[in-house]
Amino acid sequence: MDLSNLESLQFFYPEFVLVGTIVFLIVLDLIVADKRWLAASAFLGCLLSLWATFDLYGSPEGWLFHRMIVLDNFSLFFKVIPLVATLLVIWISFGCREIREIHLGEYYAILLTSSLGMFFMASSSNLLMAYLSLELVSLTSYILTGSLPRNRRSSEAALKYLIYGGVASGTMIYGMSWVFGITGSLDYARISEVLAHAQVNRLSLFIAFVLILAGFGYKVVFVPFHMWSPDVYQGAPTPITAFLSVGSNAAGVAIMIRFFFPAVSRLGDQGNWLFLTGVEWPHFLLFLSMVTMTVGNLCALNQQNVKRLLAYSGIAHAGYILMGLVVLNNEGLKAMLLYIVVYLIMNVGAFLVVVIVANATGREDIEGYRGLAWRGAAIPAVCMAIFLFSLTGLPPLAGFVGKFFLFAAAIREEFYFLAVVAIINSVISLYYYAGIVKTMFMDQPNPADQKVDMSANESALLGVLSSLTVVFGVYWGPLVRYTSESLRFFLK
Amino acid sequence: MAIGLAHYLVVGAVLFGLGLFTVLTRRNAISILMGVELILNSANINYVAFSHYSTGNVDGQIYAIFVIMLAAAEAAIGLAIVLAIFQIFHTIDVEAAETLKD
Amino acid sequence: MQLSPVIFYLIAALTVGSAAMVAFSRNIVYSAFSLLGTFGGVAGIYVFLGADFVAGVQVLIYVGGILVLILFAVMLTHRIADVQITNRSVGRIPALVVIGIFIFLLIQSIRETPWAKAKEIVYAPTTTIIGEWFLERYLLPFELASVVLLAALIGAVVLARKETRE
Amino acid sequence: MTDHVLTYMTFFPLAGMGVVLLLPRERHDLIRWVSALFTLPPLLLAVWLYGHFDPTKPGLQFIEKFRWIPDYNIAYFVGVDGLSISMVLLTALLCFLCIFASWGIDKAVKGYFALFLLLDTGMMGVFVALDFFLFYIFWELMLLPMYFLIGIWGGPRREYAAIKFFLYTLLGSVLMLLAILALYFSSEPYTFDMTVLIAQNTKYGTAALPFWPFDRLGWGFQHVVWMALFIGFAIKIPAFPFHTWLPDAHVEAPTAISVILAGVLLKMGTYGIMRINFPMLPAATAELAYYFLAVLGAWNIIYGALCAMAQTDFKKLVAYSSVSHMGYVMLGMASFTSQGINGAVLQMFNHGTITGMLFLMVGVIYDRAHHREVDGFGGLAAVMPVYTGVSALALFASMGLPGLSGFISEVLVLLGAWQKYPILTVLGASGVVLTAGYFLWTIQRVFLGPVNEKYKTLPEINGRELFTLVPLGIIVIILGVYPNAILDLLRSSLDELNRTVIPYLS
Amino acid sequence: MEHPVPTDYLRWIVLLPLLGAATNGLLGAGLQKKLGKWMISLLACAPVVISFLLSLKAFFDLLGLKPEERFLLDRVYAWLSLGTLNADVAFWVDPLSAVMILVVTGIGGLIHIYSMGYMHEDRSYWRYFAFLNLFTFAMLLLVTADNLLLMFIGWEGVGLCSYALIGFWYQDHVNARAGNKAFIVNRVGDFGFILGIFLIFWSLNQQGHGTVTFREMQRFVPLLEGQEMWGIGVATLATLLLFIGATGKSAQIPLHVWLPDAMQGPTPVSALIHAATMVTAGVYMIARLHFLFSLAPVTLAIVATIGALTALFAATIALTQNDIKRVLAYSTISQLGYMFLGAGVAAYGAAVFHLMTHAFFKACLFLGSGSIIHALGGEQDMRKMGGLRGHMPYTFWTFAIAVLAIAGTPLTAGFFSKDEILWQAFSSEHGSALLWGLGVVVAGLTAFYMFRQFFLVFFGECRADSHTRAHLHESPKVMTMPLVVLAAGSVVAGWIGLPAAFGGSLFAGWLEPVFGPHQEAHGSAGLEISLMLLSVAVAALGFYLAYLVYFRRTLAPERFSSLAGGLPYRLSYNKYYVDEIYQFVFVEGSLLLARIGAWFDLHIIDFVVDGSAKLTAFVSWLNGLFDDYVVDGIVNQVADSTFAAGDKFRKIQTGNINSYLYVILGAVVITMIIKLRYWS
Repeated sequence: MDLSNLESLQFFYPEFVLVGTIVFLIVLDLIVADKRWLAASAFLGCLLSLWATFDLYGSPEGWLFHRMIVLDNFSLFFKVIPLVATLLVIWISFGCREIREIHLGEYYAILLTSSLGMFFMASSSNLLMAYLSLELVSLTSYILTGSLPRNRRSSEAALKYLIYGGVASGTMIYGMSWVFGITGSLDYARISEVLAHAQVNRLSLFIAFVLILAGFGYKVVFVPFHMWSPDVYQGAPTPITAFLSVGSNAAGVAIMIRFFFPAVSRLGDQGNWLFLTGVEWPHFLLFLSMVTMTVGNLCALNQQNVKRLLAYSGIAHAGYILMGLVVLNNEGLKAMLLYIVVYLIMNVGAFLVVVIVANATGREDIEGYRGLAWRGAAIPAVCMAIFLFSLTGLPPLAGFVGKFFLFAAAIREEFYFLAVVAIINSVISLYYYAGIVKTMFMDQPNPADQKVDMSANESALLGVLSSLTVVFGVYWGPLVRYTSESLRFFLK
Repeated sequence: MAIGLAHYLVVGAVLFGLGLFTVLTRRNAISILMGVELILNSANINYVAFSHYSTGNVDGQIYAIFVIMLAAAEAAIGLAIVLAIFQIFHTIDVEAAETLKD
Repeated sequence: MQLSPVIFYLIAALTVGSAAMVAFSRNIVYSAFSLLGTFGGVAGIYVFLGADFVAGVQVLIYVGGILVLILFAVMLTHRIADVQITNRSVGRIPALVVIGIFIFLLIQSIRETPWAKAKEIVYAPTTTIIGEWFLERYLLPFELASVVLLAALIGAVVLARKETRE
Repeated sequence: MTDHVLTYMTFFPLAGMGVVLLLPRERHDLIRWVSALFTLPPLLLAVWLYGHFDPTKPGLQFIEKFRWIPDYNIAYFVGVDGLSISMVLLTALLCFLCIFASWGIDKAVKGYFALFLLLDTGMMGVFVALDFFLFYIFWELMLLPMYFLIGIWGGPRREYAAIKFFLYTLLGSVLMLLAILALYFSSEPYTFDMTVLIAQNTKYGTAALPFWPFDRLGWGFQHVVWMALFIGFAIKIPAFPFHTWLPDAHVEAPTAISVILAGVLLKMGTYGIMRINFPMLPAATAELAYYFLAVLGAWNIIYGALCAMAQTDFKKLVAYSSVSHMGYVMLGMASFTSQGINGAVLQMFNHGTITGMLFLMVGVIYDRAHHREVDGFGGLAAVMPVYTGVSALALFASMGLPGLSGFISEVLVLLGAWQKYPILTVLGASGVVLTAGYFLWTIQRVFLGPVNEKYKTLPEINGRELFTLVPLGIIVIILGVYPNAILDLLRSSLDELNRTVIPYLS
Repeated sequence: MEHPVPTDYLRWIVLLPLLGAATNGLLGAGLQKKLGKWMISLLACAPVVISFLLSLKAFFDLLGLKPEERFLLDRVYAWLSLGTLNADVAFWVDPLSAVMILVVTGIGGLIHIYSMGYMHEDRSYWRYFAFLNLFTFAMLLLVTADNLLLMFIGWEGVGLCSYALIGFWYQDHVNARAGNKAFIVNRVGDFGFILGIFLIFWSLNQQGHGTVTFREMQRFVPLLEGQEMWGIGVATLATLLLFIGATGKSAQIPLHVWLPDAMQGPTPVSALIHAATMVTAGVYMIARLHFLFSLAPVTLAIVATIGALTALFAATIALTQNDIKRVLAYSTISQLGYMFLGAGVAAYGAAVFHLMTHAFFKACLFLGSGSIIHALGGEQDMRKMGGLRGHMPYTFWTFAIAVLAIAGTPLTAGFFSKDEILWQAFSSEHGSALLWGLGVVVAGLTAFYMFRQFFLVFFGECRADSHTRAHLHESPKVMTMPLVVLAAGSVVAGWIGLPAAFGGSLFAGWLEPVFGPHQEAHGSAGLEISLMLLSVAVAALGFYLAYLVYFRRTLAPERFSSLAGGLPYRLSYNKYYVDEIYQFVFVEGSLLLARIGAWFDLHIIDFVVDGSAKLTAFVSWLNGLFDDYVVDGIVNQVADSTFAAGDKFRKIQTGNINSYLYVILGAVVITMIIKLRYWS
């Protein structure tokens, strides 16, 4: 199916809903005084869009808008993820003290725009669309990061983010230009065709891929394109940190999978992907994956700020996610998608606790969590422990399931060394995650430490996220089924 | 010697290299942004050149136009951030504002 | 239509020379102004490549917009009163070596790569076709770009707005 | 009811955890009694199981199997054979008694008992799980409560001990996970079902892998998997040199948790090796058992005993004695004789009860004197005669005194091991002398000699403490006199297990 | 041997004392408080007495059978059955164990009764009797067990009770330490014993007859001939290992060190455990497994040699000791050496005979000394005694008889049994004149030190302090009556084992079904009598010397002690420094090893573990350092070149993009170079 502009509109309503909400928010901001309406309508808009997205399941696969974007289960999956992330972030923002200082109309509008950009990142089937959507996400991210008024930390983070982003995307489009030059087309399907049949120079293609990886790697946050993330995670308002850590990460993974698999490789008979011989980007990624998880974990060990620590842990998790890419088969990709889902749940959960603590005490350093469980915040502390242990990958928590599938994929393709490195990293990661848990439970609170309490909506969300973390750890059949369903690419 | 695709690409490559060099050596944020602009321009030269020599259609040119446009948007936001920091500089004690330390 | 290689080399030299100035100048204001030469040179190259519309856009946006913004930023963040405005660089020599090798490798592979070849190379005004494609094939990116710009607009306001609530 | 007896046993404590969480936090006694109430049914069921288990059949009994995640052939699959039923009994008993040993906990009582019950479920699950995935889930499920139980309610260096325990065991278990996955992908069709994996045990390659260091060692796929599993289990046992978490964890943990650690958790290592390594990887087992089970076992015996001898902390001493005693289990199972392997499992059971007693007994004086320095006491026999009597029983049982349970298992192990490894048996048997040495020396320093003036008024052991110790003491005596009470359960299952490996012994 | 007579009362012989022990152990403290000590006594003594009566019944039951069928078996239940291993809880009585149970319950019973008097003042009266009963149980188990493993239970059980009773007055560290020593040394022996069991079992198993039951072993043991392990014959190796066990239990060189220290226990305990019963377990075991030892002539030679040497060695030590019980302790070791000498020359009957007679007179001696100590208020140093003859007539006379017996005075029990052993040592095919010679020398020494003791204690001036002297008294009836019985036994018991020259031995005949027909000696009756006279003469010489030195005091003891510069005296007095050497080598050695092990654990293994953690942390720290100093540091050092005027904006920096870009670029460049070479 290859639809023209007007025909495409019938499969485009999730985006429409979102754009409509954005515009509505901007207008609403001017009208209403009670800003709670903004949050409510943003939430409702996302919900509608989510409903619309699910409504699209079952519709025929194909290209939309003259082969600019693709409609398939994979792209739908990566619409759901940012939408869910946005919903959660709106919910978290609602009670967050930091966010109250921001102009909420613009805040929600930009947040939703970012989400919109992520939609296109997953579905773009054209180098131009890929670049454009990536930039849209980047720009909105800079804005969101810097949105705390009169906050030097936030602004500095935004500037840093912008500079890294600029370099990364510049490098990426230079690489893309070479791909364009080699294949003569911006269209993924055409690129794939040319690469499969024509004689191409492996070296230049390899250079191009590496340069493009800079752009993707900056979104997925893997080494060595990760340097922005600790500062940005720390500087950004916490809900935005949560959003970036899961949404932009997921979108980066999506665009990467879309580019490296349907556009560059060919699907073999057994669900394994055949890449061009001589262009060893999987080897390159294998190396990057190991380095990323190691660097992320090692750096996280010394962190004193929880957000910063979670940033480094996010880098490590990006490394784990890359494992799925390296093994070059659908099992690996499926594991990646699954990991993204569980990572979304547990990481947002962890940030929610950070917000709760910061709301009460204004502190984000680990010392601020001292004896949290004994300061009237036993439930957040327990939930935090659940999230952190889930991030470590302990059963019966969701994080384990994610890691399990990644390891399974690696073992199946006999990447034992990679698996062992990942395992050692898991063990190292336990150390700093457990460090927080230790502080929360085993240290006695100082008399000066404030009591921590939370609002009803926060506890509701906390309850949902932590129980999902546990439930998916025990019963993940449907989740896996959903991700396997989502792994259907439209290939011509 | 006739001017061909390779010439343009070489100009692009040198520009790219200089952009990277700027990014690499500069410590100053705005200087780095300039380096980024160089990189973007080098990519644009490539696109337009490929558009001319390799595809014969305007795909590449359109790409270049989008790049230019996004560069503008990015520059605008960059300036806004710099301005924001500038404001803080004037209104808040610098020592107190020095929060982003690791 | 065959343009003189001499003109090409001149323009290329202008582009690269100004870019080198951007990269090497010790004064940030010089660097900023040198960008003008690069942007102009690149516009000239576009003309050489028969991309008249792009060249126009380049001049309008880059020279007219971005460069001004950058200069603005430079000026804002440096007291004009400071005579000695420095723009120090670090580690030039190793950077030069690495970048040199890198450029060499890029050129090497440029020469070895069998780039795609167009059926024929035409020099014709492109504005019409670009306009058509914007509304046909590239409608979605075009619309998306408007969203980007909207976001950038709002963002710039959000970021730079002076707080009134106090 | 009887169809799902294992499920009830496993999840009753979990339900108890739910109930405990719902109770108001100040009602300490209520929480304690509810916890006791929820650990009692597993014990009763275990006794019922003991009565209804047919020991003449070697296979699995009381099987329950449900599809859990069918896409990956993961099932909820539980059952017991002779090997596991003894461990189930031990777990149920110790958990019940340890609730009473935890009566003195007064910090965050609710959390303590909730975690304890969770731990109970995890342990029970490990012993009944027959699906590899399920097994792993339960295996790891124990880690978290254990971490908190040591880390929150432990002694002064609890944090260090807890994290050390956690890191060690996690390292082991993730290696195990790799091995599990490797086995999963070697099966046809892919399955985690242990019985199927065992049935296919001839399929796992033994030809040396073509790269260093395996080409040098002549290790094939099976050996590597064996090793990965072994490290995971060896850390739990704990086998030298993976044992150093144990003294720390045991010393810092509260009494009841030390009992659980030594009584149940350590058994999981050896249980895992017998349940998984032996039947699933028989060729590798046959080849590697000498180095990694027999030699290491004998070394454990002597090394643990020597380390114990040098300790001045009573609890640490007992902890090292565990290292020593688990060495017998390893040595016994490496013998592949009926005596050795049965003796090994019996030793697991006996060590559970005896070390349980020892830790409980250390807990009793620690509660009174608030220290555990062996040299800090003296003459307690005159002050606390009943306590001394019970302690002496435990210590002598641990020494392997004939007539008590420890003797039977140690003799069986050594007897079994003699046939294959006479020299190692001689070394192992010399551990008996060392054990006598350090325990007697301890008795002398703690209980005998002139009464320490400081402790002249130490109250005698109370009824609750006696209630935790006496059942174990009775078991220790009964099994010394009539070991068939357990051996009957084991015999046919273990002989069957033995038969899977014996053909591969060269 | 093939068809045991099933019975069901043998178990009670063994279990009754256990019952007594259990009752007293669990309830004794309360009973003693509520009902008084008589209840404890009753509960403790009655089972032993009943056991004795049942033993008599068993004895007469055996008598009623034909000699070759004299074999009662009481199988209780299957104890251990795994693979080919089958060990039941089963008790048997054959002529050999019949002798043993009679000795154990008989003498044990007397000592129980004696203890009622001796321990009457003790607070832990109940505990004492509980242990004493438990000991009786363990000893009975040892002698009636029908298999090696069950025997091992008794074997270790007596060790345990010995430990508990030696350290009975545990509040004194010396006693506790002595108990420990006894236990650990016994453990060393047990270690050999259990290994011996393993070896026998597996060797028989290899022949298809893995068993630990005595009667089956006896049937299949010949199969072991020719089997080897580590280049040694299995029978030899197994018996050597078993013999290690025997040396431990029976205090033979080199494991004799515990016995003298064991004298720290109450004196009746010394009499029962460390003279009459437990220490003879080694002899009993060898006799029990005579069929196996007979297969191993090398072991027999070693047994005989060790026995003879121990006899000599202990006797020389006994010469110089001053503690009344220590002299007896060394004398016990020495006498046990005799028994081993007998066993070592395959004269098992003679060994057992000596075991029995020795039980009588040594028990009598110990109880006598107990009576003395009791009278002197706990004084044990013979230098502070003397002249007790008048004060304690019963004790004096019974002690005198026992001394005569142990010294080998003709017609006493000791004379017959000792001479039987000496004769066998001379005439048996395993014996030699040298062994005999050693035995004779020891006989002389024995006479000397026993009479030395006798004279020191009972004659001369009383050297005790006045207070003690004022309280001197004869012991109560409950203590003296057992002495009388034992003294009578010390004379009479020998008459059942008359030498062949005087008409042949009833005792040997009784044991014939066990040990096979009595070996005909190589020498003639005349030779036997002349050797006998010779040994009597040597003993008389010993007596005479003691008489001169300690009675007539015409010969100063210094004449002896200063011989050869006093070295022999000092060696003897200090027990050849064996304790010190053991302490240094074994105790300190293993403590050192232990400390090394613990140190290794704490510093090496944990160092590696913590080290790897630290290494990780260090790498992480380096990583951070790289970020903080190398990257940001470069940045901060050029802080003045920021985009704001002055240095106010020094933090607005791009941070570390540069270094990482270097890394990326470097990596890319290197990869590309590799790839270029690869293609060109």
